[in-house]
Amino acid sequence: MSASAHAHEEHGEHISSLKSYLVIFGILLVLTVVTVGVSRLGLPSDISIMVAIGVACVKAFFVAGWFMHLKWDTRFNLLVFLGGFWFMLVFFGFTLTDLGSRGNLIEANDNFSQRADMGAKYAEPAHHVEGSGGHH
Amino acid sequence: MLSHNENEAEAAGGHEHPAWQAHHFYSGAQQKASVKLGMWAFLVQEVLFFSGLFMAYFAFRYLYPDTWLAAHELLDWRLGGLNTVVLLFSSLTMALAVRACQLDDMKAVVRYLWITIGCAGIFMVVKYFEYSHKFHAGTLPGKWYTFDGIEGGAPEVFFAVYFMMTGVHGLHVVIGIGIMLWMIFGPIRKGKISKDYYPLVENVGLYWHLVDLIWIFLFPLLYLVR
Amino acid sequence: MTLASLLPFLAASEARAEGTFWMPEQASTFAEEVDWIYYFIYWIDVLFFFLVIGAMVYFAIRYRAKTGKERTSPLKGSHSLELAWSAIPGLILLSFFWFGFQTYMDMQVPPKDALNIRVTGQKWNWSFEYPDYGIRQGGDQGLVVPSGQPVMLTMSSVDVLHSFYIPDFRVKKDVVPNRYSTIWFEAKGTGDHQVFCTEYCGDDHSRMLTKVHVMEPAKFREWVRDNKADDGPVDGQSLFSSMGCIGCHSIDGSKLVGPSLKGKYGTDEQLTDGSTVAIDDNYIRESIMVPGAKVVAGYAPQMPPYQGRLNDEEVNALIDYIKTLK
Amino acid sequence: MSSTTGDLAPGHEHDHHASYLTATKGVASWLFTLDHKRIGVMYLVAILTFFLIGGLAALGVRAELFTPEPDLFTGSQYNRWFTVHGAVMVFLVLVPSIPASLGNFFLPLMLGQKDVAFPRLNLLSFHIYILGALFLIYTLISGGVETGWTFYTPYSSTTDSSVISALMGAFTLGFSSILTGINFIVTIHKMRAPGMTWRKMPLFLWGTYATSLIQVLATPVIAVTLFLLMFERTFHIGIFDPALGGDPVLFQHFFWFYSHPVVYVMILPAFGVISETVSIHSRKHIFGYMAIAASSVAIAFIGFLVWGHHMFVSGQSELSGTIFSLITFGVAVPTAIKVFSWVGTMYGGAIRLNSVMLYTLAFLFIFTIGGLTGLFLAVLAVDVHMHDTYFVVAHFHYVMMGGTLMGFIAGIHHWWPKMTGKMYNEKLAKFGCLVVFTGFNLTFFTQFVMGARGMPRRYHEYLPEFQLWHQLSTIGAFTLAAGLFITLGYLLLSLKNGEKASKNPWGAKSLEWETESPPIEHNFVGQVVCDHGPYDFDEIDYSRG
Repeated sequence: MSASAHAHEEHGEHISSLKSYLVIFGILLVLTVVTVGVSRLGLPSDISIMVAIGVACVKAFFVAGWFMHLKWDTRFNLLVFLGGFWFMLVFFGFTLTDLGSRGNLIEANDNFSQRADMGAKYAEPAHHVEGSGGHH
Repeated sequence: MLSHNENEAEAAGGHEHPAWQAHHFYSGAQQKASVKLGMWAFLVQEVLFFSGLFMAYFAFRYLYPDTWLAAHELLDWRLGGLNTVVLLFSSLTMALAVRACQLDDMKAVVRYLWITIGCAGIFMVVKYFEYSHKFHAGTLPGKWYTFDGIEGGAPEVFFAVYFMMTGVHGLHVVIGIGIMLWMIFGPIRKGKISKDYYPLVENVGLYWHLVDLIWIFLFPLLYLVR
Repeated sequence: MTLASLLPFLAASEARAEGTFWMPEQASTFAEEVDWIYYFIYWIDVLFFFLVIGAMVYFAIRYRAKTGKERTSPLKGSHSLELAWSAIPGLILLSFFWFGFQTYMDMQVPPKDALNIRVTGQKWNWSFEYPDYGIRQGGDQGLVVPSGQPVMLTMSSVDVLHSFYIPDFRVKKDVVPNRYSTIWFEAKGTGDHQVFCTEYCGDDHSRMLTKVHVMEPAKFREWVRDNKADDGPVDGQSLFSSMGCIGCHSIDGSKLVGPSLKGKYGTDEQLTDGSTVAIDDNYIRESIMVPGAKVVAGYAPQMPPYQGRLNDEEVNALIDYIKTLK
Repeated sequence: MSSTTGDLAPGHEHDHHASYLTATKGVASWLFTLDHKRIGVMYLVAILTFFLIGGLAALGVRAELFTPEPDLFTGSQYNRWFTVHGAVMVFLVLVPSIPASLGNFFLPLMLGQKDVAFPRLNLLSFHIYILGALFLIYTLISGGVETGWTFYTPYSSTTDSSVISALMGAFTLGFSSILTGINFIVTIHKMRAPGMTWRKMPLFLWGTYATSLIQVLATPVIAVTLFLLMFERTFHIGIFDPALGGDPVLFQHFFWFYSHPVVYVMILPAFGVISETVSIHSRKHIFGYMAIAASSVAIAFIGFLVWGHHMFVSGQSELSGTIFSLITFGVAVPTAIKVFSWVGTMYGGAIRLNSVMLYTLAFLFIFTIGGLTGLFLAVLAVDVHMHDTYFVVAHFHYVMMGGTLMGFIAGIHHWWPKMTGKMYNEKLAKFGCLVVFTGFNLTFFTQFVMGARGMPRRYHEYLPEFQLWHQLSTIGAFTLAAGLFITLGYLLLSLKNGEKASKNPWGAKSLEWETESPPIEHNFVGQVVCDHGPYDFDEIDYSRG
């Protein structure tokens, strides 16, 4: 961090050429076509979601880098922006860990009496009145 | 230690203050850097706001995998794709508006802003068709779900997440349109924006690119993923 | 309120089942382990408390400014001391975690041969069901369990979140709608133990109490024989209390959460939408299965649906019982 | 008032050397001011008013609990009283408490600046705070809400009290908190006095900085949670309502992802105040400056990883419960380092036992108990027994009421001369501190005992075996209230006839003490250069080695 706020920070005065913006726009269009195409291939769902997020991240990289001038901005602003995603990933990670591992312990012990009653790991919610056997 | 004479403060302040510099900043560069950092902090807050909606998406995709894939077939990916292209183009024109500002070409700035507002309008119109189609088909959240094409699971939760995500994103697009209109008829018309001081246009640009960024993630997750 | 009840601390110390100062009676196998961990942490806390606060008080007295001209030490920190008072507490805390984790895992995994009891929480009372013996118990009758044998409760709620908490057994688990949550325990000795609802659930959250009656295994088997649902006709009256109807519908005419059912059979009743309906078999059956369909005027649609929890024979028994309420 | 010039020219033209209190006149000059000091004072008045409302609600709850039978309220009324107490205290008092009042007032002064980075944004966040408060006041008037301040679903999405206006209130207050956070982050990063590096900043600014990070990063998640809950209630979208396929435990994840970091928003500024007061009034350099500064930021970051310890028995999986329990002990270490460093600061000092120091010692005493009892709740097995009992209520009151509030009062006393230019009555202050301290401990230590014995929280009626402890707690609550009224009394009294305060009554070295008391409108005359650390007091004898 500059020793004191007094030093004149080099403000992102960078002016990109019209051509570079159009090139970036072209890349984004191509990536959009790619992501649509990939989804047509019928990959198994967990792989296809990884690919979709991957392509979206690449597009995000281009938008943030060139359109949002992060390439020529101070390192700290880039850190601030990426820092936000760290907390988002923490939120996703811990919550999905919980959702994914509910009832593991009981199943891991193959507790028959428990399994018969539990039915699906997560009792399908009986949303219409004629309940699906479980409590409603 | 407090240095007591005024003019020494002047010298310490460097060159004579530009007109737009607020009294509590030492220099123009410090003000610009502060405004930029403030905007990035605001964008981080927006990212975390949408993270809640994406969390709901991933949570219910995990809890109801099969109905999730069945329900998302009902979304028209062509309309989604069109909206993606429209939003990407509006992002380009917004970036060009900021560039025009750097080149002090105010007329080009206004022209690009109008194109961006136009694209945003198209985006909302396409969204209107998508929504009205869903209202007729009965694929709505919660107890309004009357569609019977999908069996088992909870397809209405998918549509709850769909309407929440696209609805809040649409709201941000409308807010963007409002700010751009205000900018055209307010600061730009009054000549407050110039080559030396244009953080307002730059910040609106950053906000708009973030709205586009969120749609870039939202489109494949909702419309495409098999 | 007599004076004595106002200032009981003047009265003799209140009677408490034998538990330690902090912890209630140890009535389950977990209780000792949990209490051991509690007192392990408790005494280390007391030690650290006297270390920190003792040092604070001593410094406040020893280095008190008397003349206002004292000079103070230039000490700004000491890396070795700072390292020590980070690492040592860190290790102690890890040991706390480890002991807690061990016992917690034992508490989460019910043994295979546990007696399985279904617990249903609903707004403001509990009901129990012994699937192996076909017995049903209401909240006021309590949960009867054998001593010295693992018992597993598979719990679910029909409306909002509740939480089944037995302080003497040191067990607690939230009871979530549309999901099963399980706790298990092995009771020791005999006697009654209080059960609380500890997840806020509305007006009578503090009245949603019941008791666990721990019996000798022999006495328990005898109790099962007495209450086993033999093939004879299902008794409507016992169902009326075991399924929790008594909690909201009185049989003496007094207005509770729901309307009283005394003398209602065969009369007409005005509904919230203004129409009137005759209270006959069909209305009672429908109101049991889909309570929200025809709600009596002046009452909120609070009643949980019993769809899938009562078979036709039991519904008929309930209807016959309601007919007898004059 | 210490206005250095004669009477002011009429109209809004104002004299630059008059105190900020008298520089301009009239209500509009206050409600639409851009001066961070006036905004700080307005926040202080608003926060103390809501603290009074929340406190009275608490006295109502404690009065009802004097006897096991329901004598004052019905079940539903009691639930509304404790919800009002919870919601008003959390959203309107504790979250903005120190950062919005003392932080707003002293951040620019301590940085040697004329104002925060975005003065208009600062005023906007105050107006949003008032708007949010109006929503909560409307909720009070329209019969209150009986969902508890945690709004757990499916109860909150199916009950028929005015929950929507309460949610709108909390939702709006969130944005006020975010805007203040953004303002402070930019001010601390970009607007420090020349010569003031990060290591020469007072620790109060480190505490406020860490708090602002959490405010910006955590508050948006509660905003989207309340937004979804509002839609859940009105349109039954079924995300959190199990009857429609939603998952109530998912709501708890959403809620606590904000609500645990927010408890660090509440306590970190109090840590900042205590770091200042313990060092200044012991006339000794703070012990382990970098350790305290770094632990503030460390708490801010680790604070985001531990929210699951609120949900050990909620149906959360055992694996995530274990992970949360382990990391919770990780966040306990930096907190312990702070407490040890504060006590270490007192070693070898020349401690002046004035009222500020008494409140600081009270903070250390109470917060140590609060912290140590938190360890029981972080241990998986013991939390199963302790969760949702009065043990938890006692724990969070020890750290919130004992921590944040004691820090807030210590801060108010420490900076009162600078804010108002008046000294308060020292003897009354010490007496007030004693009454508050005894009232506090009597109220809440008894709750530890009954909580461990199994007394559930949020109970309107309870078993007779807990009556003794409830009665002691109620008596303690009224003693505590009396102590707080004494404090309010002599502080207001000092405004009228307190003796004039000097520029630097405590001999402190941070920059806010280099300007007038109360400060002039633009804080400093000319340029402030920071050439010394905030804790290099004259009494320090460097020859001692």
